[in-house]
Order: sequence, then structure tokens, then C-alpha cells
Amino acid sequence: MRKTMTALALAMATATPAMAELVVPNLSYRTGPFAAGGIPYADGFNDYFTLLNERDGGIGGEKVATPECETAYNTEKGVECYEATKGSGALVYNPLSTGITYQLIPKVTADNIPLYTPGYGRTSAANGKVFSNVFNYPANYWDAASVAIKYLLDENGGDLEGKKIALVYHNSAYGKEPIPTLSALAAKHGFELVEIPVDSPGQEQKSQWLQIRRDKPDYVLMWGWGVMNAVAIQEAANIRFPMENFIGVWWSGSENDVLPAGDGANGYKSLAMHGTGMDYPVYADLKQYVYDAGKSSGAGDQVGSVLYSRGMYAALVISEAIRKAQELSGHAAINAAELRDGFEALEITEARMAELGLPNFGQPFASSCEDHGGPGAAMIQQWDASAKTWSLITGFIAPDDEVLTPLVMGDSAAFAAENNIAERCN
Amino acid sequence: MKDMNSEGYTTADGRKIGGVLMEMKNITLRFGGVAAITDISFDIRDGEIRAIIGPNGAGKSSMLNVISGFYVPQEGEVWFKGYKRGPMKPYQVARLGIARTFQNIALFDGMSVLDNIMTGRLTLMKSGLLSQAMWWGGAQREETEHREKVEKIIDFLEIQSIRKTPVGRLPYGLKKRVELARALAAEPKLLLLDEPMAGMNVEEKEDMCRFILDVNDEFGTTIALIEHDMGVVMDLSDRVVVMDYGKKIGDGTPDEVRSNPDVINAYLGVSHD
Amino acid sequence: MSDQILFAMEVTLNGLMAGVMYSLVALGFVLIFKASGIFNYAQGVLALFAALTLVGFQNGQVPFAHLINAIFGTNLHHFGWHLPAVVAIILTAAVMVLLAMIVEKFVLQHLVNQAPIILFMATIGLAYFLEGLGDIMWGADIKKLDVGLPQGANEAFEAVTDSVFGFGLYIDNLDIVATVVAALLVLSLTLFSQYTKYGRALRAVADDHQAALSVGISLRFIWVLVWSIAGIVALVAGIMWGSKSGVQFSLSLIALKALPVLMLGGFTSIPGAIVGGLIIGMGEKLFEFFAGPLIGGATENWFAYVLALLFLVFRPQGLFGEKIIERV
Amino acid sequence: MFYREAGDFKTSYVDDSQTFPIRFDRWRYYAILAVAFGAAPLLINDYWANAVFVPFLIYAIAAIGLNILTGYCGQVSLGTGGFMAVGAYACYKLMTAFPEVSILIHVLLAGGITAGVGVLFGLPSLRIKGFYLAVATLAAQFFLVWLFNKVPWFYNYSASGQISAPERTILGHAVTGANTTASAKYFFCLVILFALAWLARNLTRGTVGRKWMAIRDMDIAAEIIGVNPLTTKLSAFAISSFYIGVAGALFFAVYLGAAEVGEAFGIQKSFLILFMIIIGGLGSIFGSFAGAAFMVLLPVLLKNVLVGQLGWATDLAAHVELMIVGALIVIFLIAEPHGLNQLWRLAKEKLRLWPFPH
Repeated sequence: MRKTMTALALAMATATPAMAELVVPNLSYRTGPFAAGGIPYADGFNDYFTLLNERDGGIGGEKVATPECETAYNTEKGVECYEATKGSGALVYNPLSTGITYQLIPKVTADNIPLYTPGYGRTSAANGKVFSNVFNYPANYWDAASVAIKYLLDENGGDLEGKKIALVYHNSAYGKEPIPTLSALAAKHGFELVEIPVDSPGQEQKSQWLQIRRDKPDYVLMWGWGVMNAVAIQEAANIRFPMENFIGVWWSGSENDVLPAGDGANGYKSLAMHGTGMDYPVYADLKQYVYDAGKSSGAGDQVGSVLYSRGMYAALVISEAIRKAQELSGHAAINAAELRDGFEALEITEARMAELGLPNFGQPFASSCEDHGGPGAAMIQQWDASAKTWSLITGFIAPDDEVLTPLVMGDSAAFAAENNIAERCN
Repeated sequence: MKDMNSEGYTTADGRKIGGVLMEMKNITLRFGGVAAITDISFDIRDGEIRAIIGPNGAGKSSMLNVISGFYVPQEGEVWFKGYKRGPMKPYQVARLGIARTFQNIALFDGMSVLDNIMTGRLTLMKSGLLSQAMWWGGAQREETEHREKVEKIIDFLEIQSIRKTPVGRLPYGLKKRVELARALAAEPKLLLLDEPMAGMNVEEKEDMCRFILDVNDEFGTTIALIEHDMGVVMDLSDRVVVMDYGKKIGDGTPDEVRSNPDVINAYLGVSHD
Repeated sequence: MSDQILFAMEVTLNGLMAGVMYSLVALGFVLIFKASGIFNYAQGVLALFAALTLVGFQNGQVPFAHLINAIFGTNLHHFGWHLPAVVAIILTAAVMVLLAMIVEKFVLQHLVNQAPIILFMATIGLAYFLEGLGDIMWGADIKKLDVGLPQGANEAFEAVTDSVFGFGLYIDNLDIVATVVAALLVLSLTLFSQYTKYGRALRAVADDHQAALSVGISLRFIWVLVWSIAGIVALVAGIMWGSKSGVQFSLSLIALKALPVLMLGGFTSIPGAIVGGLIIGMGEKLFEFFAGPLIGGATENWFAYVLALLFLVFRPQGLFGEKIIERV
Repeated sequence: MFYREAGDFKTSYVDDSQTFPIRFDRWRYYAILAVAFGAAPLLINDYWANAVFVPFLIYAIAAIGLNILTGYCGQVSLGTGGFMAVGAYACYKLMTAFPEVSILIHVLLAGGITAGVGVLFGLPSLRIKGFYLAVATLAAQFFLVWLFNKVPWFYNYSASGQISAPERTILGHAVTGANTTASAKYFFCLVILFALAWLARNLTRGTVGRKWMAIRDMDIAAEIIGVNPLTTKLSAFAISSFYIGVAGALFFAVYLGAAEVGEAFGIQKSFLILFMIIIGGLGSIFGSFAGAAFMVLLPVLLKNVLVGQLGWATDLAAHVELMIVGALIVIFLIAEPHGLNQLWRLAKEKLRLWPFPH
């Protein structure tokens, strides 16, 4: 009896990989309601680090380990994963969940571990003066909202006066994020914003789309995730809403979302903060060192998809931050605090992206003590149902910082006041 | 008929019976359109054992349910201790000092015998939620006091050995006895017994008769009982109400009832199963 | 006619259609509850499992591919065939029957005569197990389910209403199919229970377990039968819902949509499940449409329950239940 | 052999009604208390506190709360998640509105507010019974979650509707916020759990508990022997909700630190806590602990064995974990339908008779 108890206790306390590596935990979700999004992201994330290990022998001679921990998009499991991996020398967290991000913000700050949340999480974390350990470059939700409106402005000759724009959103923290920005933009540009929430998971959206059918908005924006995206696109096709006037955020623009609707999804647009598809030199290396070597993460069937690309992009930024930290600290086996400094000093140029085999894939950006948010530009991509591919139809569009900056400052100041945080970088 | 003035009367075995404790005046009870009880009046006197008999479907149980407040009659008045009883919830009736047992045993299966009997004293226990939650002090003292009383009843009904047994595991006869104990624990003024001897063997019936007589004798509790078995009733009770098809067809001492032609008709007219 | 009335008509119509979809899920609950008194928590997961299996068969997926690959280092994914929808549906139905037998053999048989809450709990265990099993067999990624059902606006109806009212009312073709399928399902269930030996056996058990047993009907057989039927009903619900939203984990959550329907219609009444579904579907859609915009929207989830609750407060026996007379 | 009740006579009714009438049980109870209060806070680290003990302690509070309502009073509720949300949001509003007041008072007040809400949603229980009531409480669940998501006042108008717990201290030790030590968190939750478990034990062994159980076992008979069903059911709703509200407040403020209502307090939470008490044993305080332990610890344990020890892929492990939990539930039910508590009691009865089996 005692023996089993000891064995059990050991089992509970386990999960300590060898220390002589750079540990980048991968808080993934391959199960639960959002698995379809979590799987390709986690695969792309892992595969990129596998490539670095296999091709370059790691970063600066140090191999990178990406121990996975399954969160199922659940905050409690997220906490468990954080605590379980923290002790093993975790350098950075990237939980791909806005809920888990909110939870980890105070924890990583206390533990001085960087938290990297590209394109998701808490938008106002872009203000490095308040959020010392959180980085969300190159773009965040409010950037996305602003870029979408800017694109629509361009489409309408710079004038949205009197237009009606509906926002179909996941009724959660994530989905509510863009509302303040869109309201501010509505005031500025004179369009009418109609908010249409969809409860998670969002399988039944008939009344929402009947409302859209009745109200006939000129454009529909969508902040969805998981099954909600596919259902919304299907319903939009059903009511014959013109697909080219339907624009999703970058979390509503993956193959999973458009494929179920078949031809009906043709012409649907979404934001893109990076390129997609396999027309990048890096895939030659990935094929040689990872796929053909049988070292693919997961089933290996997600390669080149939008969310796979995004996972890879996140891994790329993290690996560059590690390089920067190694350069700053002068040694290869960096710790989490040094990596935080690396994130803060990170600069990725287009030349560097090309060097890494991903030319014209992402926007160049540079971080600083104050700015953890990057330039926030995004492109628009459009779905071609017959070819089953996304194609980029614009270049990078910059957000309207005039509107965004005060919002970021206001929200982060409120957080600082509530939590007694003194501003840094002065 | 004996002298029935408010002073009471003396029974054949020499017990003094007091004045009217409960009086039913012109009770009529209907379910939907069907009348279960039609215009029945009778009284129950302090200290007596009063029986309500009748063939199946005569309305005996409905009558008992009217007395215990579970059914509210459409017409008629119920007088208790000299006051007219207004419309009351069953639990309010219980607090007036009326306790009962049930034809199909209604014990609390998930609880032990002791706890079941303790529930009988719920109407007498006064400590509030807060004092209960703190336990030490008031609640514990009260619990102990009432436990002592309950132990006396346990001794009286000779069920010491099954005190901590969950009632679900008990045989039928013992369950009936525990139910009696629970009713007694309330220290009722009026005790209603719904077929206390149904389904018992001869030995168990004798035991139950003895307990009923002892309860009446030692605690002076007034008892109203329903019984199907004529023989037992005639031996046990002081006065008997006879019902048939929801109507009263006889009322008086066992001897008087036995010689009542209507009663004889009713009992001979139906197959006696 | 004023626009508001036309919109209301449209919403009512679509609410009724959505209600049919809820009824499809609720039917599975009712069948099992009626025959065995079990509240089958796993009904939603059954629908998910059935839909996953159907898609798997159709696309020639190798079951347990992930597990096999992980253990043997192989790289299996597909058998490389595509089965016609009809064949896949028949195969899946067979799997659901097999599942019913397994459930009876390994779970229910050992829990005969237990309290309802225990059997309820067992179905919770079953739900966990099936959820894991479905994922392991077929993978957790989202899958497109296409058995050739039409989707999108019904143009004929739109044209007709347009010519009558000057406004084309919207109805989804899939919803029309669902309505027809639900009607056929209820019809065949009724015929089955009225005119076949096994159907009568089922009714006998529903009325009185003891009586049914005493005339020589095997309870084990009845359980397999009723779970098979519930499995097939789950397959139907899975097809309808899966065609709409793709097949993945969230599909199991449609069970939550069936609960208010059950409350309203009663756990034991098949007509109750249908009428309850219609009332809930219509009620929640109308409320969302008219009151939703005023109070912030996304009201459907709770309004369905509040509607059912209000109804029960005034009529505790449900829509088709008989008035409860309390006795002691 | 040492486990004997023979010779363990009681000479007073007070002794006879104590919680652990057998001397050996009493010693073991004191030993567990000594370890829980004395040794564990010194040894505990972040992982054990945050991943294992703090959630276990908080779930145990919620499970006791639900067990009072469902296990003792027989009113099945699926509104637990919603009531936890009331506790969490009440605590958040109080924390941010009155930063100078002690967090302990806020947590208790949050429980009190939840009790009020619980009574309100308990009213239908007077008319609706059994599974119908269970489904009716879902109305509370969905409505409350919607309300907290929809009305910005509840989350102080923050952009996303997330609430975050600021740092609060007790006697100079932080118990909420990021700088809380593992032992402070653990100790704070342990003290509250201990006090609440003790109160629950008192309530359930006396008059109040008997009223609840009488309503549970046979409500009509209970009413006829003098139990007022209105006040009895509502008191169960109130006290149960108080516990669940406290659990919700701790869940948000101490354990998660930030919460989003639909995610943290959704319908899954209601089911989870109901599973805990059914698996642990309805109508038993010990069962609440056992059930909470089973549902919190087992997945963590399985995950660590499958992923940590055996090195399986995380998704494979997660799926197998679901299958194992499901299979274990079924196996437990077949072996012992009345929950872990009954299993434990039977084991004790066997032990008591050992080595003579009859």
C-alpha cells in the first residue's frame, strides 16, 4: 500500500525533463471544443523548433525542448500546465487562449517569465510600461478591428458615413475585445455598429443570421473561434449574404472554417497577420529535416495550413527572441529573465525573415521597453473555394493608432490602478 | 347510548374519558366530481380510543387525512380543543399536537431508527440555525435532552437493539413499530393510526394492540385509529364510527355498533377479503 | 402586411424548424427514459460518436490510426476508399447496435434494479468513455459531414411567399429535410411500437416492468433494443446537426438544447418531445429576435430554460403529464 | 486488529453522537488535521498548491455545499456553476469597491449574497421535483452566466469582461494576487474548508439535518409530521448556496486569479460538482471530500503517468484519460453503487471484523 502511494506521489510530482536545454513549453489543446484550431497551431510550433534542432543543432548550440501540455482550452488545466512546466526552467509561455493569458499575466509577472501572445490575449498588454512580461507583437485584436475598418474605408473611397457594420462575436472575453475599438471607430467614421453575440460553442446561429438578413448590414465582421466560424460562414451562405462583404478576424480565417461550407464560402475574407501556404523556402528544409525524417508533430497532415503557419510564426519569433537574449547575455543557456530582455530588445526585419526562409511572410517590427505591441498591421486574405486556397488580396495595412493608442493607455492604466502597478521605462 | 355530556364518561374497564377534544362537523370531501366523504360528523373525546371502520373504499383514509390536515374538505368544520381550525398546512396541524402513522409505512429510509424517531420531536425542538451550526452549547444540550425522551420511547416499544440500524433494512413489523415510536416522540395530544395492524401476523398484532393500549394508558394519549379488521377494533376501542361509501352509517360503543342493522348489511353486503 | 409581422412570421417559422432539430435530440432521451427509467446523459455523446463514425466510414479513415501509429510507428491514415453515404449510414447504424449490446453487456446488466441516480451516473461514465473513444478512433479535428442533404434557402418557398406577401420568407432546406426525417422517425417509431411484437414488448416494459417480465420478455433484450433505437436516433440527430456545423467535440453539447424540451414535454412522452421542441424553438427565437437586441442578445440559452421553468411552475406535470394527486 | 469498537462504550449521549465515535477513527482524524495544518504548509510548493491542493480544497467546499442541497435535502441542482459565479463576482465587486476591508470578510459576504440568490432560484423547488427541478436549475445557471457576461458593471467595465483579483493580504501575508505564496493560499483555503466542513457536520447531525433528510426521503410524510417544506427547502438552498458562493469566491480570487464567467463557471462546472458528490456519496461530508479528490486528482495523476512517465503524446493521453475516468466511474458503480463513502464504510466494517469474517 505504502509503495503504491509513493509511486503515485512520484507520478504526481513528475514532468521534469533534462535541464540542459532551452525549455519552451507548448500549452496546446488537441482535445475539447477548440481542438480543430489547437492541433495545427501546436504542430507548426513544434515542427519549427524541431527544424532548428535538426538543421542547426538548436539555437546557439542549445537544443530546444517543447514539452507539450494539454489545456483543452480550459483555464484550470492551463494553470496546472503552467505550474507543472514552470519548475523545469520554462523560458516563455504561449497558451493560445485569451482566458489562460489573463490568468497567467499576474503569474508570469511575479515569476519573471515572458508571456508571448501574438494576435490574441490582452490587447492593452501592448503597453510595456504596465505589462513588463507580456508581448503581443506583431498585432493584436484592436489592431485587427482597426485594420478591418481601414480596409473597408479603402473599399468605399475613404467614407463609411451611414454604413451599417455588424459584428458577430463569440460571447466571451475574446469576442468582446474589439467592441471598444469598433465603437470608437464608429464614432470617428460615422458608421453604425450592430453587435451580435453568439454563445459558445455557437452551433445554432439561426436567429443571429435572420437578424442580419433583416437588418441588411453593408458589412459583417466576425470574431469567432472553433465551430462558431464554420456555422457562421454556412449560415451567411444560406441567407446569401455577399461573402466578399464578410470579414473575419485572423482566428476566423483558417481552412477548418471555410471547408465545411463548400462552395458557399467562396469569396469569404479574413484578416491575416502572416502569409500562408507552402510557397516559402523554409518548407524545403522542413521537408528534408522534419517531415521526411519522420519527426513531424502530430499526424503531419496540417502542414501549410493557416494555423500551422501561425504556430510556426510564433515559434520563429520566440526563437529569434532567444537568439537576441543569447546575444545580450553572452551565453547560450539563457534563463527566463534574460529571455524577457531578449523579447523587449527584439527586432525582426524583412531581410531577416528572408534569411529564415520566410520572405514576405510577416511584417518587420521592433520592440522596446514601452512598446510590446509592434506595428499591428495586417493583410486581407480571401478564400477560393474551387482551388481550396487562401490568397492575399492586399499588402499590410497599418491600423489607426490615433484611435488605438488612447484606448490601450486607458485600459492598461485602469489595470495598473487596480493592481497597484508602477509604470516602468521612465 | 351512554351519557355523552361534556363531562365525559367512564369506560367499561373503568377509565375516565374527558370532554370533546376534536369535533368533525358535516365534513364533505370531493376529488374532482367524486365525493369521498359526504356530510360526516362525529367527535373524539379526550383520552379515548376511537376507531373508524368500514369496508374498502369507504373513505376512512380520506377522513384521517382530513383530520391530519393533508386534505382540506370542501364543506364542514373541524374543531380541535374547542377552537375551529382554519385552513392549515399539514405541518401546522402537526404543531397543534396531532401525530400519525401511515397505512403504507412512511419512514425516512435513508436515516437510522434513532434519527427517524428524533424527527418526531422536530416540532418540539427550538434551537435556531446558528446555534445548530455552532453545535457546542445550546444545540448539543437540546439534542441530549430530547435524546433522553426518545430513549424512553425506544425502551417502551422495546426496540433498543435496532437503534442505529437504517430503517430500510428492517422487517415490516418493526418498521410499523418505529413509525409508532416516531409519532409518539412528538408527545401528541391526538394520535392517528392508519391501519396499524395491516399485514401483520397474529403475534405482531397482539404486540401492537398491547402497545396501543399502553400508550393510551401510560401517556393518556387520545387515539383515533382506522382498521379493516373488525375483531381487533372491537376489543381495542371505546367508541367506533362506521363508514360506508363515504357516509357514516353507525357510531357508538363496539356493542352498539355490532348490533346496528346498517353496519351488518354493509359488512355482509361486501365480500370480506 | 407590416414588416414586423412578416419578420415575426419568418422567425416563428425558423423557430419551429429549429425546434424540430431539438426534438430529434430529445427523442433519444425519451426513448431510453420511457423504457428503462434512465436519464441517459450520454445521449449527446452518442450523437457525436455516431457522426464521427459515419464520417470515418465515408472517408475510409483507419480507426485508431493515431494510436496504431504511435505504438507501431506506422503511418496509417486512410484505407483510400470513399463509401457511398447510404452504405456508410447502414454500417454506422450497425455500429450503434453493436454499441448498445456492449453497453448492455458491460454496464447495464450489472446495474439492474439500482436507483435512477446510479444509472444516471453510469451514463455519465459512459459519456466520458465514449468521448475519449470517439476521439481516439477518429481524431479530434473538425470533419465535414456530407451525405448529400441540401442546404441553404429554399428558393421555391421564398418565391411563393414573395409573390403573396411581397417579402420572401427564409427557410433552410436542411431544416425542411430535418422536419420530414423527424416526421418519418416518429411515424416509424409509432408503427414499430404498435404493430410489431418487439414494439409491444417495449410498451409493456414502459408500463410495468414486473408485468413485462412475467409474460416472458427478457429485460436484457429490451435494453439492447431500446439503446439500439436510441443510438440510431442519435445517428439521425448527428447527421442533421453535423451537416450544419461539421463534426467535432461541440456536437455532443446539443444535448443541452434538448433538456428544456424534455422539461416541457415530459421525459416519457414522444409527442411531448416534438411539441416541446416546437414551443422551445419558437419561443427562444422570437424572444431573441424581439427582446434580444434590447438586452444585449445571446439570450437563447437561458431563455429556453426560463420558458420551460415558467411553464412547469404553473403546470408541474409538464405538457402531456396527468395531474398529480398526492397520496400517503 | 486494533480497529475495534468492542469495548469502546459510551456513557453519555454526547459521546454517542460525536463525529468519530470509534477511538481509532478519532486518532486518525487528529493525525490528518495535524499534518494538514502543521506539516503541509511548510512542505508545499507552487505546483502542489496550485495544481492539486488549492483546487481540491475549493472543490471540496463546493461539493459539501451541493451535497447539503442534493445529498441531504434531495433537491438536485445543476446551477452550481452559476452560483459559484455569483460568489466570484460578488467577491470581485467587494474587493475592488472596499480595498481596505479584509478579504476574509469579502469572501464570507460573497457567500451571503450567493445564499440570497440561491433562495430566489430555490423557490421553484416548492412546485417542481426530481429531474425536472435539476433541469429548472439550469435556468439559473445559464441566466446568471449571461448576466455576468452582459452587464459591464459586474466586471468594472473592463474591455473584455475578464475579472482579475488584485492583491489582498491577511495579517501581512498575501492571499490573493500573483505574489501569494503557495502555503498562504493553501492555508487560507484549508482554514475556510475546515470551518465550513465542521459547520456542515453540525447542521447535518441535528434538527436542521433531520428536517432536510426527512424532506429528501419522503416529503409528504415530512410535512405531516411537522416539517415546513418551504423553510426547510429554502434553508437548504440558502446554506448550500452560501458554501458554493464561498467556493466561487475562492476559486476566482485565490485559485485562478482571473476569471471569465462562461469559461470558469459554465455548465461544465455544475456537472463536475454534481459528479463529485454522486461518486463520493450523496448525503455524506466525507463523500464530498472523496468525490472532490477523485475528480480533481485523478486526471492530474493520469496525465502525469501517461505523459510524464510513459511519454505518450498529450492528445492520446487526454483521450485515454477520458476513457479511464469513464470506465472507473462505471466500475465503481458496479462494485459499489453508493459512492466512495459507502466503499470506505464497507471496508471499515470488514476491518472491524477482521480476522473473523462472520
